[in-house]
Amino acid sequence: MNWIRERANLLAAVAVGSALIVVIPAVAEIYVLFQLTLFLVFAILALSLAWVWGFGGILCFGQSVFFGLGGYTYAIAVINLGESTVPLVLGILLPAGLAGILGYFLFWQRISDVYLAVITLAVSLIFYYLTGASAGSDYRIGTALLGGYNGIPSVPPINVPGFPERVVVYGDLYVLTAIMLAAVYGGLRGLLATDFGRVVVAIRENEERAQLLGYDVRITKLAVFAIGGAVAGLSGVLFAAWGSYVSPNVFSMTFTAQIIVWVLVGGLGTLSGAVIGCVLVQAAMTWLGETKVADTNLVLGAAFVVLVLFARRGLIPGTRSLLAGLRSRVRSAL
Amino acid sequence: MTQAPLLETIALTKRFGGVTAIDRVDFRVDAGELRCLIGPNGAGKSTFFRCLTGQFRPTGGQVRLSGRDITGAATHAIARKGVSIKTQIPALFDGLSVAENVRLATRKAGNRMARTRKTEEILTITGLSSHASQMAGTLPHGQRQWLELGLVMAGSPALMLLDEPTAGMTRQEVARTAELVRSLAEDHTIIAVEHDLQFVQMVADAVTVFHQGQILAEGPADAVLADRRVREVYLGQPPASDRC
Amino acid sequence: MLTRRTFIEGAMAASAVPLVGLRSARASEPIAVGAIYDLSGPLQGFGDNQWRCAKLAIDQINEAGGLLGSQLEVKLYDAQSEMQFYNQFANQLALRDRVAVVQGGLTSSSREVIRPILHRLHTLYVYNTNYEGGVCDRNFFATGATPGIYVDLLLQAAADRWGKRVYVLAADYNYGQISAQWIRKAAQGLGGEVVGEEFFPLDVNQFGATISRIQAVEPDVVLNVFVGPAHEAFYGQWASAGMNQRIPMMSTTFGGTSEIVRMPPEVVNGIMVIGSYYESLDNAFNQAWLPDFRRRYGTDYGYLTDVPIKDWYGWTLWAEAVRQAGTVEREAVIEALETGIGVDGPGGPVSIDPTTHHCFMDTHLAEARDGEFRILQRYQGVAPTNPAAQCDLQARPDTNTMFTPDI
Amino acid sequence: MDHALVVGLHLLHAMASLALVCIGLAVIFGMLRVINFAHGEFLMVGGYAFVLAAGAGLNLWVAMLVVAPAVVGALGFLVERFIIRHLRGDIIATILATWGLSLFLIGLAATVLGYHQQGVAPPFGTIQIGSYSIGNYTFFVIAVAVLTIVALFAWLRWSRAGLLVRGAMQNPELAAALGADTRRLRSSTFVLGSALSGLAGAVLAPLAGVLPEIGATYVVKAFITVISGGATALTGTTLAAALFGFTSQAAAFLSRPVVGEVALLIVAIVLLRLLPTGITGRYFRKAL
Repeated sequence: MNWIRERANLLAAVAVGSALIVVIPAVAEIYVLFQLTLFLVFAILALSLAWVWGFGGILCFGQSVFFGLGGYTYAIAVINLGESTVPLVLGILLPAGLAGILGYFLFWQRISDVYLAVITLAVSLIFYYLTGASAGSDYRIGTALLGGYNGIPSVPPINVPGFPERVVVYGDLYVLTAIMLAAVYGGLRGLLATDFGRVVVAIRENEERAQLLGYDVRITKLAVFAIGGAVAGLSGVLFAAWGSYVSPNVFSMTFTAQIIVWVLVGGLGTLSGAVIGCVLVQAAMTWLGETKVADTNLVLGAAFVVLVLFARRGLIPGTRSLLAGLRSRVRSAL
Repeated sequence: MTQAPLLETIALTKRFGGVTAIDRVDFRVDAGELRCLIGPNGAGKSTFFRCLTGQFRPTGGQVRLSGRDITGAATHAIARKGVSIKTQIPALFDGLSVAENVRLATRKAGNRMARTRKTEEILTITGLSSHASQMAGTLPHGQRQWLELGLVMAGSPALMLLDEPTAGMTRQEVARTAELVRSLAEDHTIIAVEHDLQFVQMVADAVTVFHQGQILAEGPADAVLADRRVREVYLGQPPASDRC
Repeated sequence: MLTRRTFIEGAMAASAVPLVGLRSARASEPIAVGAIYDLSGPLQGFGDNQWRCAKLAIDQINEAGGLLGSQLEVKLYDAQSEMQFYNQFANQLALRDRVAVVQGGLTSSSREVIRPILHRLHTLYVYNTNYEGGVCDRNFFATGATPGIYVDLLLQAAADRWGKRVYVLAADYNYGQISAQWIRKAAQGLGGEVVGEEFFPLDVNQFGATISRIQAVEPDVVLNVFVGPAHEAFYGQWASAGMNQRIPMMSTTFGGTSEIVRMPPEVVNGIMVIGSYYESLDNAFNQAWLPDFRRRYGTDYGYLTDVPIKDWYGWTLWAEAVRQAGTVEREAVIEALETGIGVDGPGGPVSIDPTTHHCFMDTHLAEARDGEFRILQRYQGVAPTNPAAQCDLQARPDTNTMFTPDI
Repeated sequence: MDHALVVGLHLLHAMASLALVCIGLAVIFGMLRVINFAHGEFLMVGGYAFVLAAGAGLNLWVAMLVVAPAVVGALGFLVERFIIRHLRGDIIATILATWGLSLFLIGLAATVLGYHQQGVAPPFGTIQIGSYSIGNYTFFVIAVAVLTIVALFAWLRWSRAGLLVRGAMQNPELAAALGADTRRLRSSTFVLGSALSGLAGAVLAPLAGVLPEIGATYVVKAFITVISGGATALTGTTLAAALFGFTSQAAAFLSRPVVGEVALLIVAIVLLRLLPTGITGRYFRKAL
């Protein structure tokens, strides 16, 4: 029974994955792909928080730090180097490294939930102010002007490694992003199935018991956090490449809260929920921006309140329990 | 000079603000012993345990394991040195299955195969094989106690600390637990905190009585339980076996 | 770098040009045009009136029979004050809606997000906001003023009235930084001096330290280049310390979001500003235009100054160019605009400078007085700044860059 | 000398403003453990209530000290009754719901009130200190902050309701067992916190103006301050507000404003690293 269900889940994941990577780019128009690319970029970011918070139990209010750092690193490096391979790798490694340092700072002193949230939020805002204060020609790294609140415009796109002139844009960028999303999703799933993954979940479930069994909670959390940082960094790189710009807005409170909302809407403690929550919220915002039915804030705000009151645990867990309820009702009726 | 005891505390002290929970306790347990700690609520038994596992950082004094100072070491480091504890209220990974819970405790067993074997072995011993894929959070109380005992066993620890292993169990379950603990004592060193004096009599070689953060009496079970001061301390307390 | 850019542009041109280029304005079929404004989020205060002015221009065109016999059909997007939406919607306008022109955007970052996209996708872009200046791109036209002109005129007016020792308060923002450089240059030119200069992050709203520093320095005049709602807190704190009675205040940005009607007169009276449009202008065009605006939108819109009004000019200028070209095809419209085309409007006549793709326009010195701007002086046909003739799109039409003025 | 005095006053004012911004949150988060992301919007509503009431011709002080707290208190009552209560302390649900509420209130203000509400000028004149002048309103802000904090202390310490609130904070079950209506207690505490936010929003409005998005300027600082304060909400928040207000204003005096903002955040981070349970986690344990 269980075995079948696991197989079914795997099959479903493969089906969704191949639809994303193969079918959609074949049928969708270029501007639709362009828009979907952003959703998928954000979905990767949502996955990073879903992993760090939903599985690692780390309430991080500064996931945008790693996203933004990834974007800035990529932008600065690619403007200087003119070839995107090294910048892409740097854009993943640097955020992971920062997450490592921050993690050492946080986890080696037992800092509890809300305090951790505040510290990560504060770090994010420090980045916001510092990048914001970089207007003017004095602030440059190599040939890249930081640009203050305006950010860095005209960031070159990703290219095929070794071929700076073969750029990955529009449809190609979509496919690349979809593959990355699938890889991150599959990678995190795979990681959760290993003994390391079990320890991660065990720590979330009962930190003290895990310690009493001899697991070093600090180093495990550090690893979780660094992996989350790397994934967020990747998302940031793709974001900068997608929009050809990056600005301090990515470090702002609004953006950082948005990531939390994606994860919560989908349901904390699931990976697929983060992806679905993110795509739904972003699609709703885009739709409101196009149709202007009503003030975006008004509609979205009301929707969140209603969602919480009627599907407390988020959409995916909510749907799951709804389905389970239906199934048992059907079964008992039979 | 004989070999160092497996566990030794020297003037171990723990204060919370103005309250002294553990007051200069000198305590030793030799390898292979099964020792029971008794004493009224608030005597400092659980705090003492928490100082041993590193969950509390002692205010003063020393904890030595096989002669090596482990005072103030991190909990996981002490656990890796072979100290394992069953806590008063079973601490489990509620969102994981019974089998996963046990598997997590088998980190010392070696490779994947060995861990799987060990997991199955423990599930059999604790009689939880049929619940292997059930979520630990959905187990009834008695089985939670057994599962946690299973976690402790799975690590093959040098020293087992059992904090009220029979709390909330039926008479029958207590007898089974006593049997299990006795069989474990054959190749483990065990310190158990217990209120149930019948259980203590069933299993213990020696008993240490805690009172107001200090050791009140220590010695063979029968002798200590017959001690007048010990009876006074317990006076007014209903026998633990009737408490639930 | 060069090879890469040419490649991208080549690739884009190959896919996009035929689609966009083939669009012809057959009669009866509406002409699609694109607008992106911030109609929600922190910039809504700007965006609402920008869109009102834009819509007024479009409606007036349509009511007068449309362009080349066709009605304009505007595709409006609300960017929600978020850069990512500018990116999304600019692509959508060019690739899906295939509009003849895109107008809109407010902040420099939004412009720098849109501009390269539309350049690549060969869709004309008109930007209608005052900004720091320097954009030089054949596909791009700007109706906004740049700070070089404004600060020159303001400091001259200050020198005539109060003196030449100026204290500068600016947003820590490209616009603020570049404005501050212009101010230094202008002060030097007048034989004056910048006696203090402070930059504020966009969300700072505590100015106590600054105000007491100004009190210690006692400048002849304070010139601010504030941006955004948090900085508005300054005026209340300035007045609360009694400074509005002591040291004159000038601003290149005050008024853009109806501050004049939102803030109590006793706080803002006397602030000297500069801009191409104020509701109190008494030219004949405005006498008819403003009532028309109010008839359509009521009186609940706040107060119009030159930021939203430029959107009216932008659309009207483009329409005029289309009429002259006889087509909405991009190349022909650019050429028509480059003839130095001009229109009359509520702020006076405005015409395109073919060299920079910026505008000649009338500029007015005004003073806040009891919920209204009192016009003090008019400067006719002020030319856009173009230091050292950096930008010359007639001589070098392939330029596509943003110059930082060498001040 | 004049300069030192003026600097001192500005420092005091910065501390007082921060304390005002935080005080309502200190009650709602500190005492009820409700993470209210809409806190900034409660301040915003307070500011609008004041400005609209004053604009309608009501006496300035009635509008500021009565109407604004009453309106936001009523808003708080509705929010507690129809949202917070149903979440039963679920932190994650509360974050999402109050975040939604925050967006909703911003959208509502933007739609209904728009961006063109006329503000109110700071009343009172100025006083002259040497070559410096300072608005008397500065003193008023400091006074309101001090009085509010003192009143709240006194209420918690000496009134029966205060005792109940403290009891319920420590142990809700026990308080319920002792006959306290904890549900009503929670509701009225929430209303109190909301009303204080309303008051703060109104008092700060003449200096900060009112706009739908004004809340965003406050909410982050408020959270950082209250949480850094630690377990004992009122003492902790007061101390943290004093420390942070002082740091950021002093840094702004010595350097640029951006340094002030960053200094506040760095002090908060270092503080939480050194005292991982907040200022009052280790010291002032017996305080309120």
